[in-house]
Amino acid sequence: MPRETIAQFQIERLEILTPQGEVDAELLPALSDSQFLKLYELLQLTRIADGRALSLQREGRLGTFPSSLGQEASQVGSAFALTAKDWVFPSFRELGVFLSLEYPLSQYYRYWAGDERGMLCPAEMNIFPINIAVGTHLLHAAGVAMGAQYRADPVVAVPYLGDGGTSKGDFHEALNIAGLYRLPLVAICQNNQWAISVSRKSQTATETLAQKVVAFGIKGIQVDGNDVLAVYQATREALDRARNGGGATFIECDTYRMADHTTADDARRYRDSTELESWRDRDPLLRMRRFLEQRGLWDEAEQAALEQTQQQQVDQAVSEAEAMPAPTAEEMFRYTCHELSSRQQEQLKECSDGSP
Amino acid sequence: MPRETIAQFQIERLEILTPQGEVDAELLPALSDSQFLKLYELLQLTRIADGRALSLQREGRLGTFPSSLGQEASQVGSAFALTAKDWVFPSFRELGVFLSLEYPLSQYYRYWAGDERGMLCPAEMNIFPINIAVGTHLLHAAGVAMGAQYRADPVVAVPYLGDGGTSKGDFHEALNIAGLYRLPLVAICQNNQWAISVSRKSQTATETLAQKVVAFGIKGIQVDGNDVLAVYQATREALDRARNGGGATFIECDTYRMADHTTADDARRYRDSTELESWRDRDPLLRMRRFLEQRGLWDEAEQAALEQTQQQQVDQAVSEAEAMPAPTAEEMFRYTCHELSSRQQEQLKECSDGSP
Amino acid sequence: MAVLNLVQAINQGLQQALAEDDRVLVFGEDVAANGGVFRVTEGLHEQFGETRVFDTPLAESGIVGLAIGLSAYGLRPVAEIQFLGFAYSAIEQIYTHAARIRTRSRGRFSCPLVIRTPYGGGVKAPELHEESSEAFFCHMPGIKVVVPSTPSNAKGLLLAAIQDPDPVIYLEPTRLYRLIKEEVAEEPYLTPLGKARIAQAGDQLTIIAWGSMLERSLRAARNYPAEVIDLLTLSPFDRETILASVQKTGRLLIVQEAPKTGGFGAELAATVAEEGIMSLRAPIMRVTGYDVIPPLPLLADYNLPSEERIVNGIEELLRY
Amino acid sequence: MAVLNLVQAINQGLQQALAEDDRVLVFGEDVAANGGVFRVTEGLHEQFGETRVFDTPLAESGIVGLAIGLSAYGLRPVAEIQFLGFAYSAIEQIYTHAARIRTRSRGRFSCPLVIRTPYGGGVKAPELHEESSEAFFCHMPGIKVVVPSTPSNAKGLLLAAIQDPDPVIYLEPTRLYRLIKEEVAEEPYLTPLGKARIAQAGDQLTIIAWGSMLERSLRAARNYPAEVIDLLTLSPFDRETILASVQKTGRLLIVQEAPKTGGFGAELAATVAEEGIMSLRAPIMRVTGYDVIPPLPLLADYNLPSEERIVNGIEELLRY
Ligand SMILES: Cc1ncc(C[n+]2csc(CCOP(=O)(O)OP(=O)(O)O)c2C)c(N)n1
Ligand SMILES: Cc1ncc(C[n+]2csc(CCOP(=O)(O)OP(=O)(O)O)c2C)c(N)n1
Ligand SMILES: [Mg+2]
Ligand SMILES: [Mg+2]
Repeated sequence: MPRETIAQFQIERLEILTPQGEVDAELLPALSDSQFLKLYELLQLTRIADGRALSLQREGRLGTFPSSLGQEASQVGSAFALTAKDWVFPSFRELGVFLSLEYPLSQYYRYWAGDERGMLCPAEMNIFPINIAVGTHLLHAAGVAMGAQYRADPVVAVPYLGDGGTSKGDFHEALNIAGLYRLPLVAICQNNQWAISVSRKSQTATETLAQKVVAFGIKGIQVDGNDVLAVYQATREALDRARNGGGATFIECDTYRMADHTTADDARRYRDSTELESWRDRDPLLRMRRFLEQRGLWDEAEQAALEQTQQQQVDQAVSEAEAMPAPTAEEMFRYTCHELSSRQQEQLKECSDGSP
Repeated sequence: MPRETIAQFQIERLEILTPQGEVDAELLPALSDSQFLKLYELLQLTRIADGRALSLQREGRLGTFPSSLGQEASQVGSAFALTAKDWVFPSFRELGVFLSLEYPLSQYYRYWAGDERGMLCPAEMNIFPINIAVGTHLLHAAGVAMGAQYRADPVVAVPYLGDGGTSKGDFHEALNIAGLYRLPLVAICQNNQWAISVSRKSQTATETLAQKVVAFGIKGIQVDGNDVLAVYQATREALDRARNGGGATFIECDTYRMADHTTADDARRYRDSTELESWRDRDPLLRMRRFLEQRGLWDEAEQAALEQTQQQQVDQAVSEAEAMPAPTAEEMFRYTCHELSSRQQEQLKECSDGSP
Repeated sequence: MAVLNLVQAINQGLQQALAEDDRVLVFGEDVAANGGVFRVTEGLHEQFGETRVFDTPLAESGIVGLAIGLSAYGLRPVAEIQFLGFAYSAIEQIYTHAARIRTRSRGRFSCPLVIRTPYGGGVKAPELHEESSEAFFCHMPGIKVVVPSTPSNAKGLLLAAIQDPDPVIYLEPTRLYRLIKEEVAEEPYLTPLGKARIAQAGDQLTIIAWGSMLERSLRAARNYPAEVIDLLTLSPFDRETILASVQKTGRLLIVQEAPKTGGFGAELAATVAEEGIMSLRAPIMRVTGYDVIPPLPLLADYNLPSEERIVNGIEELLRY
Repeated sequence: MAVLNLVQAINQGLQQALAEDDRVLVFGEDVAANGGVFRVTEGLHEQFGETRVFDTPLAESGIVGLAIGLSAYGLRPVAEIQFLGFAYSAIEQIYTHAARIRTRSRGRFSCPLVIRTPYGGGVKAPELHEESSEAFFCHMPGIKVVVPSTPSNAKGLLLAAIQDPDPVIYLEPTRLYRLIKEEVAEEPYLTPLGKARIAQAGDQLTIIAWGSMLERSLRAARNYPAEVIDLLTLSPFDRETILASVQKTGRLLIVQEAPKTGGFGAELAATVAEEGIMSLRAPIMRVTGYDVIPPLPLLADYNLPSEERIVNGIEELLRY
């Protein structure tokens, strides 16, 4: 018996809603009609708020902005499954997550206008500030998960990352730690097929991203990331498992970045428009809308009304964001440590006396 | 079809020689009797040179030293499969690799006596200096492998690491890169069950270490690391695959650290003597010796003669090591960059004028 | 009062912090059953159990990142990095995150964590076990850097670091671990961060040192009218004590074990050259490690500033 | 001679290095089809193909580690880190390995590699995109640090860095990428490492700056009798040029964009306080970024040394 198989692994993919909005009744997550409607509203709100950000950026009213276009289902479906006590660790492209958790949109805009105050998370929620250093924040989620485990606090730590983030060393260190201590952590990976101009295939040789966590002894699954119900369901199961001591899960949401990487990018330089076009049919909003229509929950008029309300909601957020007074030099110093050093005090004085 | 299996993986284990030294003739690697003998001699030499290092350390003639005791088959079996052109990236516990590649033992001792010159690798071999920062050197192997691939040079890069090394982020970044570019790289992991006092089970939740490379789309295999023939065979196959464009392999050698972590450690503080005892039967030298005896290639007298020769060989290396003149202050500066800065020149002058 | 060495004093500090506050957790490589490779955490695992004192995988970025999450959650992690030379892979976690989470979240989250690590030369250890790269951390706004020099300040500074609301790098001079013993008060006490200590009073020359070089500077200075300042906290450093001393003595010698160029001694020299130059009657002098990779044991004594080099520096400055 | 900006000059340098020497490889995130996020590598992938110019996974430690192996093998890797703020996770590879492999192997192996990365503020970019942490790398024996300030020295220094037998960190001041244009000689040429440049002659005050602050210092100094030194290489830095200038002018102003404490300006100040203090007739002054986390765009202008702050410094020093 010189060569014996000593371990075996499978990776599964979950799909619930077809692009036509059809679904096998048995697979439907246990959600009420109003919850289905809420999911759709959030998808729609994400898209509208995202589109507005892009116009604001073009008008010079926001800085560089990363669009969520096409990824709404991955963001909304996962965030909708969370409780208010769970801790969320966003990457930088999670507008839909922020909105689903009712983070003030005005603050989100403010952040992308170049103001740190946009990431001052309201006390009633636990959303870590946007993380720019790709892949490094999974460790913070592991730490919070360990804290919750220590306190027997039924909280799950939920980091978001992209396909690119799976290549970083910290991804490995974090999920190995999560596996080892059976931490209550659910990592949501939006595999949008691109890391700026680097395609998923140029990122790693693996067939799936979900299989990467075979390296950590945790559960990995791939879901159709444009299917909000599948994303919700997978997240829900993973959260339950985490809360019940079953350890961490990695969810690969198979989706697509329909926009440029950010407003500073021009994706036509490196990707084929046919690829982009091929994903239009799988639009996450359309699919959910068809589902609602087929259940008799939605029609043109309701759509028009929703769009109008949401536009107003977004207008309101923009006004609030732009009404905020400018941050002061003092704020640049105040949060370095809990108190200023004597040198910082002098610097603050010089700085406040001078321009700009 | 909501849940579909989209990928499957198996991990195999290879064993050839039983602890009694028996082997199914069909499994025997294609080696000549003199090669079998050579393998045994190298195992034996490693053990003797290792034991000598431990006594030298006790006498204050070497600094802290990490023993290879128990891991000889993993080291010799893998190194024996290499060609002189292959590049080797040792960790810090690979005496058997250095000896198999005919690195001067005197230099090896010199290094552990605290002299960098011990790692000045002779021109006819490509052994990178000992790497202390665990897990970080796999990237250098990836770089050399990529260089060889670029030059169509039939060289394989062979990094050695321990079970502890698999937890580092660089392990992940390196093997993902190796997988992506199909690099000619064979990583030899000596899973000796301990990383100082941290057991294999406290290092990671996975059943095997070999499965970790499912994350990179490369081949992983576990071998009985105390079976020199199995280690040789697995390495040989992996090298052939690498040279033929088949990409990288990760070999987990399942072995045991029979000694303390280093001479500065006392393993009785943290591990059970019964575990240690349970591994004595699987001694890699005994197993190979029994195999040779059963083939009529070896007897007591030959054993005695070999031990005597090797003791002399080791004596000789010790004398040579200790006959080296002390390094000079100038050598501390000379290798920082290819030439000294003006400040370094002044410093060297001050330093040479002063003590010690 | 018991007479303790540095290892024992830090151990006692950790023990008391764990006993007093259930938010304190101690972890790192080999800190549990093994009690740390220098035995600094000896007995803590037995006393406080696996949830309070535990081993981690071999992953330094992981250890620090974990501490960040734990501290943001509300706990008080005390993480050990086995040697400073292995902290380099954790620099991103330290500077990108621990240092910035308060700023990034405008105060909503913060990182009251301590990273303990043995550092410095003179112990005849393998490569990367004798680094003294404190300067990296002193150039990171948001990070505090503390270096004890005696058993009693080691304990007080450690307890202060654990209570501090900000991330603190606590560097333990390996050479001193068992070199100095002194009486250490049994009960817990705090030695405030940010304050230097006059280790020897004098009026002709100011010597600034920290960690293992303090011990050596004191030896070198014992027969000279030198004021020896033990910096204790490198970031934020005690400018006032330094400037007051230099104003009195008019001469400044900085003793630093790290490579000269870009070391923390440069900041001290620059500060005095900016704010105290008018009282100087001699050039500032740095006695430092050379601009080389810290050598293996056989060359190590050439590099670490010796008592003789410090004495030479003192004599040279006193000639002005 | 064509008039080029910094991006174009570096691009031309890379193009010529690739054309001249088949050992040169260019890689990093988004450097291939995308031509780099600032277009510095534009056209190179098309011209030299996938084996010479290629994208890597998102793994900065990996990128540097790969470059180490490639250079040890005998090639001349030019690796890009997309922004300096993402190089922190590569510090272990840089300092533990690239800096030491020559020392560790006693010269058998070495690392002739270049790490290019955009750095510095003033471009209204997201968090971690405006770091200026050059001081970390200047405290690493075995590592050279180069900062171009104009299109023509950018090209010459790049080609010199690629030919240099040691690891070079080549920091590209992002703010200057498209700000300055000048004539750049078409053929390849070398600007020697380790040599500063007198960017403006003067005899009453010495200003030392590098990168983006050089441009600003020149603006500030244009109506003053100030000698402006463009450092160009930070490690090893050109002590001789600095000391000679200070000897002449007797006053020293250092302009640094990084946080003040522990920045590279401290080393320059310390060096002059040690070796040139006798010629000073005023305190040394540093005009720097503050000791804060580099802020997001709305606060960024408070932090980056402004022309006004530099002018204030000049005026203050000239009053001595
Ligand atoms: C550590 C790090 N390296 C590089 C960058 C620059 N960068 C910003 S986003 C990005 C690609 C990220 O790809 P992915 O993780 O797939 O997320 P996506 O942008 O697709 O949402 C890169 C390289 C960064 N922010 N962090
Ligand atoms: C990055 C790093 N962290 C910590 C250490 C200290 N250390 C030296 S060996 C070791 C354990 C290594 O375990 P493993 O990789 O299994 O190798 P083994 O010692 O068993 O051969 C540790 C923690 C180190 N050398 N490098
Ligand atoms: Mg992506
Ligand atoms: Mg081991």
